Amino acid sequence: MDLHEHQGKELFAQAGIPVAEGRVAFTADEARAAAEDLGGRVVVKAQVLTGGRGKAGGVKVVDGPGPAQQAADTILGLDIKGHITRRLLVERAVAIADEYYFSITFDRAAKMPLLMLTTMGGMDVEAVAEEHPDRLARLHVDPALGYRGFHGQRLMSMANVPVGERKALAPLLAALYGVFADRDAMLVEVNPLVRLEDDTFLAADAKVTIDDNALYRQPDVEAMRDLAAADPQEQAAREADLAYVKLDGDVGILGNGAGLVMSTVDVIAQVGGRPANFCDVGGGASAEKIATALGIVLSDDKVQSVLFNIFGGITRGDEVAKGLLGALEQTDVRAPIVVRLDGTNAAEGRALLAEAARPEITVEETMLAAAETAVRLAGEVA
Amino acid sequence: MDLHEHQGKELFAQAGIPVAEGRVAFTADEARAAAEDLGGRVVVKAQVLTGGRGKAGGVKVVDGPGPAQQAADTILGLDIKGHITRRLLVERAVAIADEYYFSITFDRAAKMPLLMLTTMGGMDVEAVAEEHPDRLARLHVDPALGYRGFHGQRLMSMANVPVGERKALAPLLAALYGVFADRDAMLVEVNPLVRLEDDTFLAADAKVTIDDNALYRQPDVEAMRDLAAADPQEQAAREADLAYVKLDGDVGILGNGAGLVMSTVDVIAQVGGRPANFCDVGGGASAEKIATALGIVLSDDKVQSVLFNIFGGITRGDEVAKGLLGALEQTDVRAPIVVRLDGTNAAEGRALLAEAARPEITVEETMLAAAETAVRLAGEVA
Amino acid sequence: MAVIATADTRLVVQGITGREGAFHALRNRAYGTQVVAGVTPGKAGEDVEGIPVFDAVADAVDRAGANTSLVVVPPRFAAEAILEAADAGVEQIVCITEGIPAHDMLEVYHYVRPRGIRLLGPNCPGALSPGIANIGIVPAEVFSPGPVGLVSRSGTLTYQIGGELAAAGLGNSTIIGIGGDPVVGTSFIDVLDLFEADPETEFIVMVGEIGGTDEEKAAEVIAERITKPVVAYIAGFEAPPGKTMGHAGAIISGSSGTAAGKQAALEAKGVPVGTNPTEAARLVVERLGR
Amino acid sequence: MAVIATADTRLVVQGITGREGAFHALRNRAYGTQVVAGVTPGKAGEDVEGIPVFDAVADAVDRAGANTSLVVVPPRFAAEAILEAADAGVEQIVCITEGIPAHDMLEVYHYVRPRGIRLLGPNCPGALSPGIANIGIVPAEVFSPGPVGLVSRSGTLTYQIGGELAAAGLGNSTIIGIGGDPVVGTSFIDVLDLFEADPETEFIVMVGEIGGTDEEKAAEVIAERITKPVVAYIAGFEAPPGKTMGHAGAIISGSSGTAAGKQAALEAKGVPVGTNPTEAARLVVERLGR
Repeated sequence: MDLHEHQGKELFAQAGIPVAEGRVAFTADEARAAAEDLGGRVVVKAQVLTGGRGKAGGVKVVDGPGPAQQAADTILGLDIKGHITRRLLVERAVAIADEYYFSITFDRAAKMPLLMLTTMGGMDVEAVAEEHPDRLARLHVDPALGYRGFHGQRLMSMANVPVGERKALAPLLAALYGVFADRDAMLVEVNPLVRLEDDTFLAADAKVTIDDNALYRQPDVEAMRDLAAADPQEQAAREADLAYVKLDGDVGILGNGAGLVMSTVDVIAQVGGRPANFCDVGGGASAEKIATALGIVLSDDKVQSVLFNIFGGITRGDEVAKGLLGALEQTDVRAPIVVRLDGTNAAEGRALLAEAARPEITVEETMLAAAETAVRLAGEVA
Repeated sequence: MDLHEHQGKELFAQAGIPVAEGRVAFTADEARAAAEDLGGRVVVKAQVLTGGRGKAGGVKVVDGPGPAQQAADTILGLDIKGHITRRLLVERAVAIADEYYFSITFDRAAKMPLLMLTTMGGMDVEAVAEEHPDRLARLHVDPALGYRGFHGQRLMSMANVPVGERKALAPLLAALYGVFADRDAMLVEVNPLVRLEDDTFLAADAKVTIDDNALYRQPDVEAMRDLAAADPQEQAAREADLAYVKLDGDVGILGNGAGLVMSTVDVIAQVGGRPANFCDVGGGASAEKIATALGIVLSDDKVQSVLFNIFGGITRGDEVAKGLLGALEQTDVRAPIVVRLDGTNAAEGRALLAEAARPEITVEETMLAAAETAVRLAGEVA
Repeated sequence: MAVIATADTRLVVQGITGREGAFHALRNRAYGTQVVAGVTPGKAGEDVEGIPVFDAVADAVDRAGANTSLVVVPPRFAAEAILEAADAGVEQIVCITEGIPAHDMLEVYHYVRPRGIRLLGPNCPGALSPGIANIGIVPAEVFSPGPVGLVSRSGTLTYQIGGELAAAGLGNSTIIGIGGDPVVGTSFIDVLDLFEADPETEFIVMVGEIGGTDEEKAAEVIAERITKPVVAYIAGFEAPPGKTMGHAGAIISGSSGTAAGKQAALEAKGVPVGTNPTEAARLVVERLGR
Repeated sequence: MAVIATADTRLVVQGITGREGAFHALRNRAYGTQVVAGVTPGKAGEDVEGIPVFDAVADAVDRAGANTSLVVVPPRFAAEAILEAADAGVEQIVCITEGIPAHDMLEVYHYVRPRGIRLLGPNCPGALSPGIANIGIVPAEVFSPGPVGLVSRSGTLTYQIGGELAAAGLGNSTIIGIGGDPVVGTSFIDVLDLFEADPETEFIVMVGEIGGTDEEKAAEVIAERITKPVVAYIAGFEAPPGKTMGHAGAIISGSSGTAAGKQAALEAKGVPVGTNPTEAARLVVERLGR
């Protein structure tokens, strides 16, 4: 789950990391009131779950409430890489001496958190990585040790942070790691991490991603979820604990396991079709969950046929068949369904389907045959 | 550093571990007031840094303020294994259903904390270990894991704690481990750990020992130190960061390193002498520390000669000589001093001593010769 | 002899009194696996159709001689279950559970790895040596004994490929699902080394997918020290680009992680890559010449 | 070839800009030890009489080829210094510091041990191979090369016994102080195994003291697998009984831990025990027949 800047900064502030004083605003009037409240020069920033808002005109520095209201008016509704701006952060402007970059990533290749620090922050850090790789310090933290003082010392040394600044910067790096570890983060990125003119440091931005699997123990983060920013079908899928992704074609895909679903998407494309979406029911799905998943896949109007591809291990074929048949009884299913059922209790599942003999259902023996049939049926409708 | 029961319970209470409500009393009047305050039946318990107070008459259960005052009168001043009772804990009596025993020891052989639990608590647990070893559950905690729920489950299973009681007991075991780990304890022992008639658990006693080396980060524990219970010379030694132990003989021993000092004690005994005390100045002692140590050793009236045994590694012979000579110049040293100096900068040290040519000092080449001379000189005085 | 799941495997099922735990414990036993114990705290003394239940894994090790654990417990408790098994001295742990918090698995990984304890998963189907033992949830009826060692990041894709090979008349030495989570205990490289040393395995099929760099690293190792022929299949050629994770994700992963990138890395080291399960099975059949 | 302190040892001194750190770094270098670097955060670029100083141990490893660290930092920072060295990939760490909190050392021990990193100490004098290298604070001028491997829990007793042996004309292969703290990284058994494998060592002297059970365990191992002759010395026969640690201490230690108990355990396995340094040296001379 990606957090908005102001939400990430709320976590930072709780962990004792300095951030500029600010207010969230959903309207231009609220932005004006926020600027009045804060006084002086303020920054008005679009809160969207994507990068590049600066280049897109989503950040403005202004003096006083009137200009803040005007800036808010311009930024609200702005489309930034497909994300509509619906909220703003109005912050007191600070006196910046230097812009650094610091991030902590969950590096799955190394199976360790990766710290990155450069004094060339603020700008495009990917370009720094390309053009000045020696200026971007990288350091892994062994999770069996956790973050220690020496990690910060080494990282600052590698990044050539002036010795006189290290004492002030070190506790911030430690506290940001604390957010990463304590908040089940997959990413904590601060760009820029600014040195102020009084030689203290402050997090001027916050990109924080929290592990969805850990949200049960981060209830305050879960409560931050921006429902307006989510697709309603994706929202329904998440509530049912299903992985759902929307695409552009006309074949709906339902399967168990990310690998098989991905493979099904590949095969649909390879036999000349176009997937409309895909939904992974995961392992050990119940009949009820199967029915919910089918409902979500079919709620997309573009779906002209559905490919049901199940190779069960922990998922049982009889449960899948029951879920499918239950769904057909409760709702009017508007698209043909191609079923391929293999693995645990597949014979029982196929027997149930054969017994029900529903006209909407075509059973195929192989994945390839099922894909071909689903694509053909979608084509017939269109 | 050993804690009194009421101090250990203060740490327990801070960690959320249930203890009976109680008050510390230094006089019988205070004990009476405490009993009044608490109301009803109370227990008056001697607070001494040793075991066996029950058998020695140091614990009395009484009804009301008058009897509490009387009990306090009896217990205050009581000599329990050489410890004079100077303080009491007056606690509200609780309705005990069962007495268990639980402890966490720093097991240096296994290099892991050792948990021990038995449902046969309250009584002499060493006897349980002897006579019913199967009833005393033992389990090590790998420090790389720390305490986990499964440790408690396994320990309760091994000790045959009834399944119905485990849910109530488990959080107490976890919290006690928390005290052990967070408080740098070398021992946390609760005997009895009582099950009350309402099926909750409570720590009815507390034996807690804190690592002296960690007191710098446990300032509230350090502040609990019972100065009245300590020997003044030991107290002075601790303040100077010296290890000092008082014995019964007439030869004072000063050395660097626990091993060499222990060996010196052995050798003094083997050549027919009796050590009066010994003081370990540790590694890298400064001239000032050497002088302080000499002062502490000599402050014991029984000392008739001093054996100065130094084999320096990190300790430097010239520093030792300077410290010794400095001490001689500042104070009137009443006993002869035998010096044996070897190791790092020993030649420089011996040169300094030879140059000073103090009559109080005899320099010997070997440890054995030095011991023999020190014992002879002590004998001549006596 | 096969690997991981062998005739010497003595399995304890953690979470055996749960619905899934009981189902798979019994199914594995019915297959011929030595399922010697189960664990559910507070249920010591009970049994699941004759399989004794203990309060703790250490009891299953001490009293039933368990040497391998199958973890079938909910995600909130799974990491601790793995650590309990590791602490109790089992040699191998297979964790089926999906949805374990990533930070929990960081801790688990860096505990078991330096101590030489094999962890398969989490979010994996376990290991099956057809005709010998099944420790996990692989639907064994699809597979038969044979010369192909199969290793996969995806559970259901494992079955799919195995099924395609079976349809072509090819059996398996051992089928191993290493799991699809960001942090899993056993890598492709670990399994490639096991198959290389296993006399029953003549041919290796590796099933990868987008994300991470495990396939790229495996390609290096195959070129370096794997003498047995390897065929790969990668899933996710048509997968939509994932959401970006700030700048940091792009910096650390670079261009690696795509299906096409993995295919190129493998082919550069002489490993043929199928782009769907059927094609991958066909490549195996061609190479084996059967 | 000697052990631990060898011609291949490339030492980094953590805390080199401190008084003790500088003193021992230079003394060790003067002895002939390869002292390739020092570490003090914030002082990278400086040097201590030609020894380059870095901000971090990893730099000393990467840029100066350090493979062994000598930790000479105050007790509050020593545990982290050891962990930094371990994380940086040095093979051996010698920690001189006395007074490190015991819980810190529990953590350190269980980090370095499964990772195969040698830790000597803390609260130890380090290792000296006379004529080859000195990594620690042993006053090397007392010792000369020879056939006796010496291992001790006590720093000053190490020097004392070494001095007595030298007075008897006997030199040492390596002198190793394992440290006197409750938790030290290397045990008597570890060093006995090293000496057993070391061709330079013909005879072993083990210097123990009261407390713990290391000497008793070593006696078992000597009987089992040490073929070279061993003589022991134990200190603390006249030590006053320590304060009791509740009941728990008595239960876990039983009757072991006293000097007499250790003497008995060793003599039962045929290891002669001296009761003072002079007697121990005499026993060695008798056995070696020189």
